[in-house]
Amino acid sequence: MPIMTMIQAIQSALDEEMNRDERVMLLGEDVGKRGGVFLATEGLQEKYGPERVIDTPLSEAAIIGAAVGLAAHGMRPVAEIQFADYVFPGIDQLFSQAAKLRYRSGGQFTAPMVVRMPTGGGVKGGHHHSQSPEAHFAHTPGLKVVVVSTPYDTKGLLKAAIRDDDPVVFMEPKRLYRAIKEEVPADEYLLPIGKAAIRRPGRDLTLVSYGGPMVEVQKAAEEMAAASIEAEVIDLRTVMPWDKETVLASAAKTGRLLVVSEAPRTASLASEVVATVSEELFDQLLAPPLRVCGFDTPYPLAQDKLYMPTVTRILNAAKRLLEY
Amino acid sequence: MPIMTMIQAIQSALDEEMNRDERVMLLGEDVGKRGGVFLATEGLQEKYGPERVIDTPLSEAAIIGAAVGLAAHGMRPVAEIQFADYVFPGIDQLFSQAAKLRYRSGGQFTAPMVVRMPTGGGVKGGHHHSQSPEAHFAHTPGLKVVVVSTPYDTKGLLKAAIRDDDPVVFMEPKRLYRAIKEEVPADEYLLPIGKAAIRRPGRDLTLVSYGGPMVEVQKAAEEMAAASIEAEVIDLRTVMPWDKETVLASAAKTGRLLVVSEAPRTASLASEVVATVSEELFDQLLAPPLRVCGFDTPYPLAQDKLYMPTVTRILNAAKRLLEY
Amino acid sequence: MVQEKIHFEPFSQEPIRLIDEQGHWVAPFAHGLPPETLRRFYRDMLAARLLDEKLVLLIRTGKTSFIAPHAGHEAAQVGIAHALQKGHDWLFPYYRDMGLVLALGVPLVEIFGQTLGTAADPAKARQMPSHPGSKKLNVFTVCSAIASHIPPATGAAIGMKLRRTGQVAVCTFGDGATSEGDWHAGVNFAAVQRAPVVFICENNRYAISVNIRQQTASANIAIKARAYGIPGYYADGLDVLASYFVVRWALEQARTGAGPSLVELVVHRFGAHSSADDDSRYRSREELAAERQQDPLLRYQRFLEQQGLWDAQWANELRLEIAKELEAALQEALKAGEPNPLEMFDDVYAACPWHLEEQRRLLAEELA
Amino acid sequence: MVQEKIHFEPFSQEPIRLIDEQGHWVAPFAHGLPPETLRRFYRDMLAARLLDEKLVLLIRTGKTSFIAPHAGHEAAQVGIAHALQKGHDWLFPYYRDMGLVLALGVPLVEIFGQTLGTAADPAKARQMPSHPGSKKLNVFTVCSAIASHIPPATGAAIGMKLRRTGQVAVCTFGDGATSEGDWHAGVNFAAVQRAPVVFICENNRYAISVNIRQQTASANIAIKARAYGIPGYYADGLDVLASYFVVRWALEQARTGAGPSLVELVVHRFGAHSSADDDSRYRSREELAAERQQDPLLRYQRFLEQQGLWDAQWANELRLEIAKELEAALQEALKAGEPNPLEMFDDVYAACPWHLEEQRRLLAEELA
Ligand SMILES: Cc1ncc(C[n+]2csc(CCOP(=O)(O)OP(=O)(O)O)c2C)c(N)n1
Ligand SMILES: Cc1ncc(C[n+]2csc(CCOP(=O)(O)OP(=O)(O)O)c2C)c(N)n1
Ligand SMILES: [Mg+2]
Ligand SMILES: [Mg+2]
Repeated sequence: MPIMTMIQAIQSALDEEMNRDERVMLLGEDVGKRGGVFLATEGLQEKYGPERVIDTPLSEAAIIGAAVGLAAHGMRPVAEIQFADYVFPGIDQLFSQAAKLRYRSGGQFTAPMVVRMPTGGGVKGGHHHSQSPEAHFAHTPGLKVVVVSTPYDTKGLLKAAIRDDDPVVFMEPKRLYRAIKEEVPADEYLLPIGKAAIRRPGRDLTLVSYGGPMVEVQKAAEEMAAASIEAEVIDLRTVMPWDKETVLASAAKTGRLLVVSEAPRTASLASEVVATVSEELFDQLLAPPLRVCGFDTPYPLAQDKLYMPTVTRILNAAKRLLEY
Repeated sequence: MPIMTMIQAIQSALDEEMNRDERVMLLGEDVGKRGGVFLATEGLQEKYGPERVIDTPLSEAAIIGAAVGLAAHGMRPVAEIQFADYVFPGIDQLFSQAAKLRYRSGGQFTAPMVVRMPTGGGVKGGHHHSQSPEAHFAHTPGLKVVVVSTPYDTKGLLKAAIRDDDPVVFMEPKRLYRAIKEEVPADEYLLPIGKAAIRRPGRDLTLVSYGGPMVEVQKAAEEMAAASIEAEVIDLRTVMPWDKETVLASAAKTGRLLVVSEAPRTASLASEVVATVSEELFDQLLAPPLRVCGFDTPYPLAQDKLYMPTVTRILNAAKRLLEY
Repeated sequence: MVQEKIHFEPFSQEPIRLIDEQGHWVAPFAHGLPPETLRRFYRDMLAARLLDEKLVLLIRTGKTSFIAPHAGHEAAQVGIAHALQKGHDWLFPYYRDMGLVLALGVPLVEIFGQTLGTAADPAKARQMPSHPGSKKLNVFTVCSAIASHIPPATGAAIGMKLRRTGQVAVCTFGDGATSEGDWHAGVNFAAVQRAPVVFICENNRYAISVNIRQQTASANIAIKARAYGIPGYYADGLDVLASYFVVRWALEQARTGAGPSLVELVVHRFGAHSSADDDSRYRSREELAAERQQDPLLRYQRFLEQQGLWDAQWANELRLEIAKELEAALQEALKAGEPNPLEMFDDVYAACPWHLEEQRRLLAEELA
Repeated sequence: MVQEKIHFEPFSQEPIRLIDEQGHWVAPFAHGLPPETLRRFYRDMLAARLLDEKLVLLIRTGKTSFIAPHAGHEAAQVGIAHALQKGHDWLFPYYRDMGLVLALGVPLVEIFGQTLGTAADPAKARQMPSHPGSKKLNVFTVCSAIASHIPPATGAAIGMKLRRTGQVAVCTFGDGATSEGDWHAGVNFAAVQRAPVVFICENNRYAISVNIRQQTASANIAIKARAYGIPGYYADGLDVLASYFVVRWALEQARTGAGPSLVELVVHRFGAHSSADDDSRYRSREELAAERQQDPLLRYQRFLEQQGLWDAQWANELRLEIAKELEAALQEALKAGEPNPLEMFDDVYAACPWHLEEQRRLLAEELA
């Protein structure tokens, strides 16, 4: 099996899907000749031509909005937003058009499209190349939201997203683009949207996370394991709809829940998971469910690493849970 | 003391502040000659002239963005977004410019501005005249977010928002614009941003809400009182920063928490309050903290009333809490 | 052949007009349209007007919650409807286009179903009145957010070009819409892609209360096309044949690969902005009265009279016939009854996820 | 008087040029500038170029994480800087404007502080390099989000008009920025308000890899002004005096109440888009080599030579002097050291709310 980075997994998924289905096409800033600023679409315009891989003008509204029209008309567009931070000039297209098209038309029109975007911090990107806006999408009915953390998942979930009949926001933690290499099948496989992965079984506490911080969460779990504390590590992978069943089963078993996310804490996905588990497992929790999140500040360049959940911060919170 | 509706309280606050401070000015769609589609700014252009009350072109980005520049240059603009649903075409101005200006400039530039918007459902507005987007704002560091529910609060908080040195999103539940009349001082008073109000003291359970659903929450509390159940009713009034102290004190006392909001449930303010209280009052809660929220669907016209938390739904949840 | 002669130059100083106020044909070419077609235009304009009156009545009697009157826009809307290939081309309309979607063939019962929010609305009564849509007729369901349908129209047109379907996307909007960023983004992208889309502004010179002079400092709307390197046609939207021929020309150009264009049809808004508006607050009754003198139906009636195609009896019969159709459709729409509240959870996604199942159950219990 | 003769017509077919490639003055008026001023322009252009080279070096040696080279834009940027009233007018720059903010007087130590993310950055090292700002000099801190500063520039200009301050807002951006919706929204609003703002496009014909032909189908950028009813000036941005005089003209017009204008300065981008870019992927080395022949410094040097204002020795001394200043400022910026991590929680709001206090404590514990 070939060894791939996340970027290669994206390329591979896009290539396979474009090859399989003529309706699949790409559009975004610099996705064509340049192959994207992270090279996720490298070589695809050469292979599939400038009609199926469109270098768009500099407008996220044009990109997302055109994808809605393309999808409604029968294509399967994959739009790229150059950085998740830049989705906001186009977010009305995502919220008012893409998310609500099926609903407002009573199912007559649909927008089967994918909006890919590099997300998260850790690359010295400052305010506008570091944000994690997934809560905005998850709070908006009509969108599905995937946040990947491994090359293998990336390929299987991106292919599934492209075939999904609903608009899917597909978030790729940019600091993981080339950080992890693993075996990824060269041939066809799909992973289900909405299913979490248990990255590590454990009985002492449950660590729920997704995307970029999975790295720190797994490091923290390893450190705990060295001290004979067995954390069960869950990677949500999809945050809307998130896999409540898997999370509840684990938290019911361990009685201790820590949710880790690098987005600002207030009204975040982490808040959602904690709120839900508190409501549903009230009697089975042995300690208060906790969150370790990004701080409620804009993303500061100077504190690029400290802003995100550190292994220390995760371990400190786990300790609080275990010693409760 | 004069009796005022919420609309009159807004007019009165704007008039007093414009009178007091030359820097205060208004801009938005139809705010001038027409006095706003809800007449919140009626008569103000006549009184203060078209330079201080600007009928803008149809662009929320122009409105919010110009307010940022006006504020940075020394004015105190109050921008009106005609419906909260229409903030999205201008949200990048709010998120990238207004919210982050102080931070990105290290405190050199600031954006002391208010963005007023009618919010919430219940007026047969369908998809785009019914939404409650406060979670998006609260999740964005740098913004303060007020959601009012009474004429008295409206005047005092709007005046405070105008004098605040940070950008404040000021949300007015449109179905309350003319639904409630109460005594509102004709003269100057300010209410602090960030402070909740205890609308009704009680010892059996804590009901936390804000904005539109305060009406249903108070009705539910009255019904409960008729059955000798004393609910403590808290109106957050400000959702960022929200008044944790008041909520924790009440929930610690009653041991039972129900948070009510008409925004979609996932990753909402209600999730935030429940998550925080679960973390901080784990041992003091007698029952799982619950949420009653808007459904995670686009806002449907046909189910205009059912979409929002009904008194029945609130009572059912309260019953679950009490019988736990 | 007539076709060969019909051709328009962009960026005229004065609006293109083919019929003058007195009903004279003032074009340098023959219209070449058969009498049935000319009379059909009249019928559709009359139906549009009577629909508008019926909607106003539904508001007055409290039977519906909202309307956006289209009286004054009929010539423009009927001209557009006939210029496109029904059911083949796509229409991306806005909320004031009830006359347009009617002329395009959206069944009256669906229109009233949507207006009344009954189960006769194919879109399940989820949006406010004045938000029609029809998959069958390629009418993209209206979205309230002004100008948000411009980039989707561009996208559909790119798809048409890519798949060589020979279709054109027609996208309508008001003058206010041209100020939105998404309008700019969508038109610009279409121009770069030479996508087959015709952008049509129904310029009634008001966006609710905001006069066009506060909306833009440009001389007119058509000239904005210069920013995108595409032709802009400035035409009299009170003249149904000017509307028809100019839009048809723009569609032909788009269909044969010449790319998008912007058409401005100058119209009047005879009513208030909507049933929630009181326009006496911002426009004088004199201005309005003067505009009402320029009724597009009257102008076209004069034209038909001069062609020997109009008489009072025919018009009266038409009027009665249409009135009957309207009433019948209204009753049918009413009969369909209220939609099932639990439908609220359908169509958020293709399949209902767990959290919506939970919420559906919660509501079902409450309603039980 | 010279002033009386200097006047530009908008919407020229060819870019306005005052100095030709050989350095000849080709304008129909005398420039009337004293030798010190002419030499000052050269100094500022040279300083801009040397700053660019220094920044490239900081990247090569891993001392900073990002730069957006401005080589090729110097004439335009220096022209702009001298056309506005420093410290009185406001500048709303974008990330490629380091030469402009330097010429405007932003201290080098602040520039390097920002570049290196040290405590010498008055903005506390919160943003990427190439994001300068200065309250003192009315330089609105750069925001990465393209075109997001256009509506704020309009707003500030409306404020200037309202308070009759006699100021003008100058807002710069690239060609790609003109496609964003916010660009359109901001320019349109300014035009309606006749606000004193000059919008300046530094058109280098690339937005990262996207060529201007994929960005817009309009003949040039200046013509987009027609959409807003304001003048659009199309000028050669490799010609420092064309840039200076055209921008000065636009500022005068704005200052005296004639409203906003759009100025297009056509420049080259000699470097890659940024230090994160590899432009050989999308533009040929031949194209680039041909552009490099048209170095704005060289053209201006030829002009000065013809005026008897340039000699190699003077230029060398200048070069050394500037290099010393650069190095001294760099060292000073380095000496300032790292900012305190707990500053992360400052400036989110005027006062720190409870949740940020909590988070600050959490981080303090972790760092302790
Ligand atoms: C994004 C957005 N902002 C504001 C509104 C509120 N609104 C509804 S109609 C309207 C005026 C539209 O005017 P115009 O485009 O000229 O169309 P007309 O109604 O005149 O036909 C406004 C401001 C909206 N629907 N969408
Ligand atoms: C809203 C937004 N979208 C995308 C980007 C990513 N991006 C940074 S620079 C750039 C190209 C800008 O080109 P142009 O405006 O021509 O300026 P230039 O860099 O050529 O000077 C892009 C797409 C961004 N910064 N902001
Ligand atoms: Mg209009
Ligand atoms: Mg450029």
